[in-house]
Amino acid sequence: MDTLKLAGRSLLPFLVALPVLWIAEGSLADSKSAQIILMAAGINVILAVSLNVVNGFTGQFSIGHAGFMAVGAYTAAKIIVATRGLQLVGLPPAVSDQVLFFLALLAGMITAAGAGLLVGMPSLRLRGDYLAIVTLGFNEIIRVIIENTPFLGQATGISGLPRRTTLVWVGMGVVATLVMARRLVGSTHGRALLAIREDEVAAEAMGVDTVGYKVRAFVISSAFAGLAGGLLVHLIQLCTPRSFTFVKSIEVVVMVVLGGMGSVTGSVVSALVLSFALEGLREAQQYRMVLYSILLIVLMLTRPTGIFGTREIWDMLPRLKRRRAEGGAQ
Amino acid sequence: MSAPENVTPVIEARKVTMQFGGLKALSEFELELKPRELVGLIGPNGAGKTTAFNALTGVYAPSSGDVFVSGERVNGLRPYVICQKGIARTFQNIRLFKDLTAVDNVRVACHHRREAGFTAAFLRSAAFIKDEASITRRAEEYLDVMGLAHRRNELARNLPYGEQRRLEIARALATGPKLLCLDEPAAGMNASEKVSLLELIRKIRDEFGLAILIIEHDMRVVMGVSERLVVLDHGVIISRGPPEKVRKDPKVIEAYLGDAYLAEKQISVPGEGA
Amino acid sequence: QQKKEEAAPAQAPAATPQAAQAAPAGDKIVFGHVGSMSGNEATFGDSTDKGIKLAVDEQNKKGGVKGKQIVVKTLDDQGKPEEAAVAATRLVTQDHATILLGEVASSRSLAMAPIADSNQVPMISPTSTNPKVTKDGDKTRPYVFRVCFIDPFQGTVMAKFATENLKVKNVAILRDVGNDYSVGLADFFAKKFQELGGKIVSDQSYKAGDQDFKAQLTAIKGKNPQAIYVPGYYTDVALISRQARELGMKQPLMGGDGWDSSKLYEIAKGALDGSYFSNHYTPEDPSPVIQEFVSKYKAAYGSVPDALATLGYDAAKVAINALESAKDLTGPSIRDAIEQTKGFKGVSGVITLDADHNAVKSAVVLGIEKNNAKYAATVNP
Amino acid sequence: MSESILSIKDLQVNYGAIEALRGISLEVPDKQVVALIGANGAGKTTTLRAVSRMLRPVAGSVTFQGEEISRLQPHEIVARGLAHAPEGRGIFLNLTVQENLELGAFLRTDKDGVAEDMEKFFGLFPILKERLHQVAGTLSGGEQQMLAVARALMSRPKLLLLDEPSLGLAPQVVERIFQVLRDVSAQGVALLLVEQNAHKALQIAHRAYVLETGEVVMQGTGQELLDSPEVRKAYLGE
Amino acid sequence: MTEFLQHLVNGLSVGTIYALIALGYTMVYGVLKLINFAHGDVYMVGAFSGLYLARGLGVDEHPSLWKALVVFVGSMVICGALGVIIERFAYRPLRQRPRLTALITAIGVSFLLEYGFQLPPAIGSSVPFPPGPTPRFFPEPFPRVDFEPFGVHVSNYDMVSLATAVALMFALQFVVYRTRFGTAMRAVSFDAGVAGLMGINVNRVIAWTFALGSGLAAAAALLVAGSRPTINPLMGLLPGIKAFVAAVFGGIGNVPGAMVGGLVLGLAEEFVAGYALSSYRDGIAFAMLILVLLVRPAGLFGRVRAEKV
Ligand SMILES: Nc1ncnc2c1ncn2[C@@H]1O[C@H](COP(=O)(O)OP(=O)(O)OP(=O)(O)O)[C@@H](O)[C@H]1O
Ligand SMILES: Nc1ncnc2c1ncn2[C@@H]1O[C@H](COP(=O)(O)OP(=O)(O)OP(=O)(O)O)[C@@H](O)[C@H]1O
Ligand SMILES: [Mg+2]
Ligand SMILES: [Mg+2]
Repeated sequence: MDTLKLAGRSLLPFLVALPVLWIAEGSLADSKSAQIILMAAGINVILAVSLNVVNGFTGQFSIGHAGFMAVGAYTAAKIIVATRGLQLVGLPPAVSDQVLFFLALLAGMITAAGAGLLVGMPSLRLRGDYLAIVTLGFNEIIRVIIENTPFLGQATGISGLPRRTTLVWVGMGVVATLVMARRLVGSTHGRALLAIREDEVAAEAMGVDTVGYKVRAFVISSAFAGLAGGLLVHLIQLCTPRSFTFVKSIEVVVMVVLGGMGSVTGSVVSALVLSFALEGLREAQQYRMVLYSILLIVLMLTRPTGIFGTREIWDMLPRLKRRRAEGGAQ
Repeated sequence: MSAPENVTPVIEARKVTMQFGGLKALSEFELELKPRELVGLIGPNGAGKTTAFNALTGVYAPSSGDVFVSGERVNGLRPYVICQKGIARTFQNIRLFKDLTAVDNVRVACHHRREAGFTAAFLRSAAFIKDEASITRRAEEYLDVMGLAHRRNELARNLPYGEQRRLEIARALATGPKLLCLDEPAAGMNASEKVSLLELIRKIRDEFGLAILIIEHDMRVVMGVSERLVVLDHGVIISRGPPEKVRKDPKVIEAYLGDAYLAEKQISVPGEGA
Repeated sequence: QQKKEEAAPAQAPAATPQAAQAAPAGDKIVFGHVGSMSGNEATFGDSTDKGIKLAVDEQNKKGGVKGKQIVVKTLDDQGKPEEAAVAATRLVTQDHATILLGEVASSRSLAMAPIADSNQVPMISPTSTNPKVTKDGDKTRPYVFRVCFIDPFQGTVMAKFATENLKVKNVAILRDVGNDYSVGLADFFAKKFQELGGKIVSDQSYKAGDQDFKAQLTAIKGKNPQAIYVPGYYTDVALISRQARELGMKQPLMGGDGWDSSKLYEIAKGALDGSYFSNHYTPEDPSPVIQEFVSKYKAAYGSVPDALATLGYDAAKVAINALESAKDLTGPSIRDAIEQTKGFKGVSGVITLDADHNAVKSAVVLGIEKNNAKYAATVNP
Repeated sequence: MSESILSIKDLQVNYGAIEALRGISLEVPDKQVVALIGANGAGKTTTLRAVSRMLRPVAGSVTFQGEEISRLQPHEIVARGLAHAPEGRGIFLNLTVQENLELGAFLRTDKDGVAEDMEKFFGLFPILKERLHQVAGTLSGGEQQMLAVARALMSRPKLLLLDEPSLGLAPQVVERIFQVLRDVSAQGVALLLVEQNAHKALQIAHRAYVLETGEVVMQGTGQELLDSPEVRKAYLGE
Repeated sequence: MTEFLQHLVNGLSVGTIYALIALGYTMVYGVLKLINFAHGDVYMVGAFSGLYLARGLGVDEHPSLWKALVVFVGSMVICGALGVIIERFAYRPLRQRPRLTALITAIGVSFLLEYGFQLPPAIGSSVPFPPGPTPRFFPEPFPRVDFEPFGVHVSNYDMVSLATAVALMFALQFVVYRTRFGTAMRAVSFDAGVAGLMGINVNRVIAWTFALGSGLAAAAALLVAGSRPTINPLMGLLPGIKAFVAAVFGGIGNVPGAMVGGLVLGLAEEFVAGYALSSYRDGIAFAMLILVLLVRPAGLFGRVRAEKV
């Protein structure tokens, strides 16, 4: 009974999201461009929210998110390529493919998490810009390794991947990321992270294993970057080092800061706003990035704490807030 | 001494020395606190009082000497471990988690006394929910004790100074310590506020059965509340004993209190103590 | 069992709804160009776009195709594969592009190719030379074509030239590791060159945008090769050549079509004299197609076309040619028409598409003398 | 009352939605000591910060030596002879004690005078001389406070704003600080003194104001307030 | 041996570039604790202003010393002014805000410069403005002379650059630690609010620091472009990142640290590329830097200051 309830609580968000996503996908069946734009934006949401766990919640400064993305992407892509033509016993081909894809994504998350552990363990003693350099360096090292490994396709990468990523998959990824982030901040562990962000010395003095928690945040965040990577390469059916340069990492940092450090909904909104803005400006060609950069500057100057600051969207809506407060008091 | 001899002290410092480059901020520092003892640590500015706190709580690893918590040697352990073993502190310059609410500040300190694990948080298991509820309940109790219940959802940075001080104490208490170290808790308060703080400190000791070590420059506070005093000067203990004795110790008067102090002030302490 | 959904539409063309979707709306034909109009490789996207637009303008002045005017719709991809995929999708489904043109780099073309296939919109890449672009596994992608030769051919050309004409035995390679074009050329060159009995004495790498190549050059110098193969873009090669000379290295450099730009000579300032590179055509070629193109381009943009502009122009020309001969303007018909391209006289040579949808054409080798390219040899496939 | 060196009229300051000062007015007569007392959060610090323009008031005027200064930049105000030893000491922890002191005299051009003043303060705070080349960040709390007061005096101000100068100081040092303040005042420097140690502050103050939640609720001479039962109860702990 | 020496010379030459850019980086960082992401792009603007000035003066056809001087000083002034403008409009409004906020506007400014310069030409013909994405040739501001002691090739540009970098390092170190302005800078860096109370005109100190840092970027750009004469709007991206790495590696905010960090990075890259595998160059260079940082977590010259609590 208890396990049933537990399963219910942990799966509930996904069970609710699934039909919604199916309907969304169905209603967009005619508009492939809307779909791909939404999927790309969704992947950005996963990236921004997961990086926010490190940069926003924990107050560390990582600019190597694309590196972890690459680890997850290559793992997933390699698995999909290796299992091409494989059909899981007892499953119809379509289902088998989906299960394999799920497993590949999972494997990507695990290897990315492993990479996070590898980078995080020694380096999280470093602070601020020094940590930034290490993460940036890791991003570059990953790139160099890929470019030099024939097994990974070097500069060309792995092409001819099947298109496995759908709106439903991205949607579920987004839900998983959001559930992770919200449940994390809403827990004693999340508060430990926030405490580290606020004052490391005091957090340590209050019994928080600061190094341990920083590593954990890093590992979780990396895992979801890996998920985003896996989704991305099976969306564009191509896995190349060019998708994972430090420029990508910086784009994600921009989303996080613009959304508000530590605000999950802020990251979501800013990832969406920036993705759609870039998409909307695509036809502007050469002027596109100029307009985009002006948008960045203006947004940051007018909302210097980010779109939502450290708050969440419901903290901004007074009526909702009141209702929650009342609920909380009971 | 008030406590019986055979009880293991909550904290013991043996010949603790802290060296910063050429400066010996603390030398051969000796301290022992029995459960429920209330001891004051005083001395001129720069005597090494805060440094002693830092050495006891693991912020600095002592250059030499040993620190024992409940009989267990803790030198060189990380502060969070020492905290989990039962030493909590406040800071001379307030170090709250400024952008967290009052209740969250306290809940962070309840953190290490949770039961459910890390993954439980994501699964929202029953154990986790129970855990959270009990953490919240405990945090609210501490806020209540410190008279901060009405500030529950305020950001720490928006609290007035005196309440920030009290919140820091509440936070330290929430770690469930055997020994509470207070670094100048009354600094920046006016006389009336100090009086209520004094009462509060006694209440904490009685209610939670803690040992308390307090650094304070205000003699009314420290003499009023402490059962024993330890006086540091230039990193060396120059005097120790009950307040009445220490107050009259010429070395202490010379190094710390000053003649004017004696002449001018009749030390009157409200409540028991004096 | 594998690749069910990807291959399916190709096998049943007329039955799927996409076929109808690909038909142009109204009286305009849309050419969708995906290019790096901003970012690191903006200069390449820019050139290609100019080439395409020149071809289209010409055609429009002649009355368009089948009585319809052509519009070029260019979408920027910032040089990123994932953006290329989105841009291609938008062009196909939202703008109802009849044909997709692009991308310069194989990494982006590879991201566009599946989209062209699954939506049955033919795609012609002007300059993506990686063999994988038109391939899906071992099969040829039905809707993806290119008007350039591929890496194996170009690498072979230079290997042959080095062995036979230059008579060199020891060669060093300096490649751009991050660029699949450069890596591809280097690999195929090395393979062929060794087959022909030559030796690669040193294989060094750089990264596009580097300012300094002396580390690699010094290492190469220590091996004392007779020539150095530098299959990169002109943006880097110019500096490489200068720095090689500064180090006192006198060996000829060799390269591919990525060298072709007037900027190369402007920056290298004679450092490349005595060097050779393979290209699609020679500017000395008196053929009117070439001379006319060069002067038209100059008139329109005030600069000399580089290889990218030339191939962009040719890609658009091949597309127009196919549109004219196609029986209607649906994707499958156009695809069939493009596949029939044979002996088409492009600026970059005579283009015939083979079974793998690659352009079969001869390459020329140009030698650089007095800071100017001179015809040296023609190598046939 | 002698002429005012500083007069504040209807000063209002907000922190976001919080009204920290709700229109306070006060006068600092030339060469006199004015004390500002009040509970935590009453707005004392805010008043000083608004005067030296560390923050921008919403409304009201600040006149220093007959000149309206509420539109000036902090450094321009300093140049006119106003020094502010801020709350929390405001020591440059990355600089040495000497550099901190030199910065106090940043706008002064008389090298000899500066050196002379420095020696003078070493007499008052010998510990500073001992720590002269030490980085200020390693000073103890009390040492830093002494440095802050000494540094503020280094500019030879006509008016000195002091925010809780006795905070965290050993009793002996508190005595010394107040002695210094008396001396300084005797030399003709006007003082606006914020203190929690109300007893001592009122003893040296010519005039005093009591602040409560951003408003002046009481004023008078130091002695008057010392004698006032309300003050004795609320601020002197009696 | 000759090869080793040649690598050494090359490494120093590359390291000098990083050092020159890193010096300006570290200056600005030192005062504002801001990673001035746009610094690399100011460097790029420096190169282009040099190009416009050189073309305007006809340096190509008739080089001369005074023209070179005008080009140098001119572009330094232009970049200095640009730095001040950037600071005024993009950073100053965010000065009270968390550091990362200004980092985002810095990235915005960086994009704006990069992509703005990539726009299609609007004015001018021979070298139009904006210059557009195609690389351009940069004329030598002064004639190049190559030396060949012991078979090692060195150019006067390398020597001038290194000498300039070393001289600048000493000059900056002097400014920061021995002048009133430097003390003011350090005070502002620690607490701008209190610095104002000392009578320091905080805005002016910061503006001057930016002007100085940006001017240095321009000087670096001209020295680099003079010997590696191709410039384009994105040329600042990589050197900018490398200089950032160099500055952090040396201990960010530390002037000699930036210099040494730059040289070490240059040498590391050179020797990895020359003796190990050039295709692993960036990776190995970064790995080495990371290892060093793990041992010295505040960079080569930075001191980990145990925070006094
Ligand atoms: N991290 C450090 N590095 C160097 N010196 C230090 C460090 N921490 C403390 N000191 C020095 O040690 C001495 C003792 O400092 P401590 O802070 O313990 O004094 P304190 O007794 O708490 O004084 P106060 O009452 O003023 O707070 C001081 O002289 C101080 O300069
Ligand atoms: N930066 C700030 N942001 C928001 N509110 C603030 C800020 N600083 C002060 N306040 C609020 O403004 C009011 C006045 O604060 P102020 O610091 O002036 O009090 P004070 O009289 O100096 O108190 P104390 O004795 O504690 O120093 C308080 O309610 C305080 O909470
Ligand atoms: Mg202390
Ligand atoms: Mg105050």
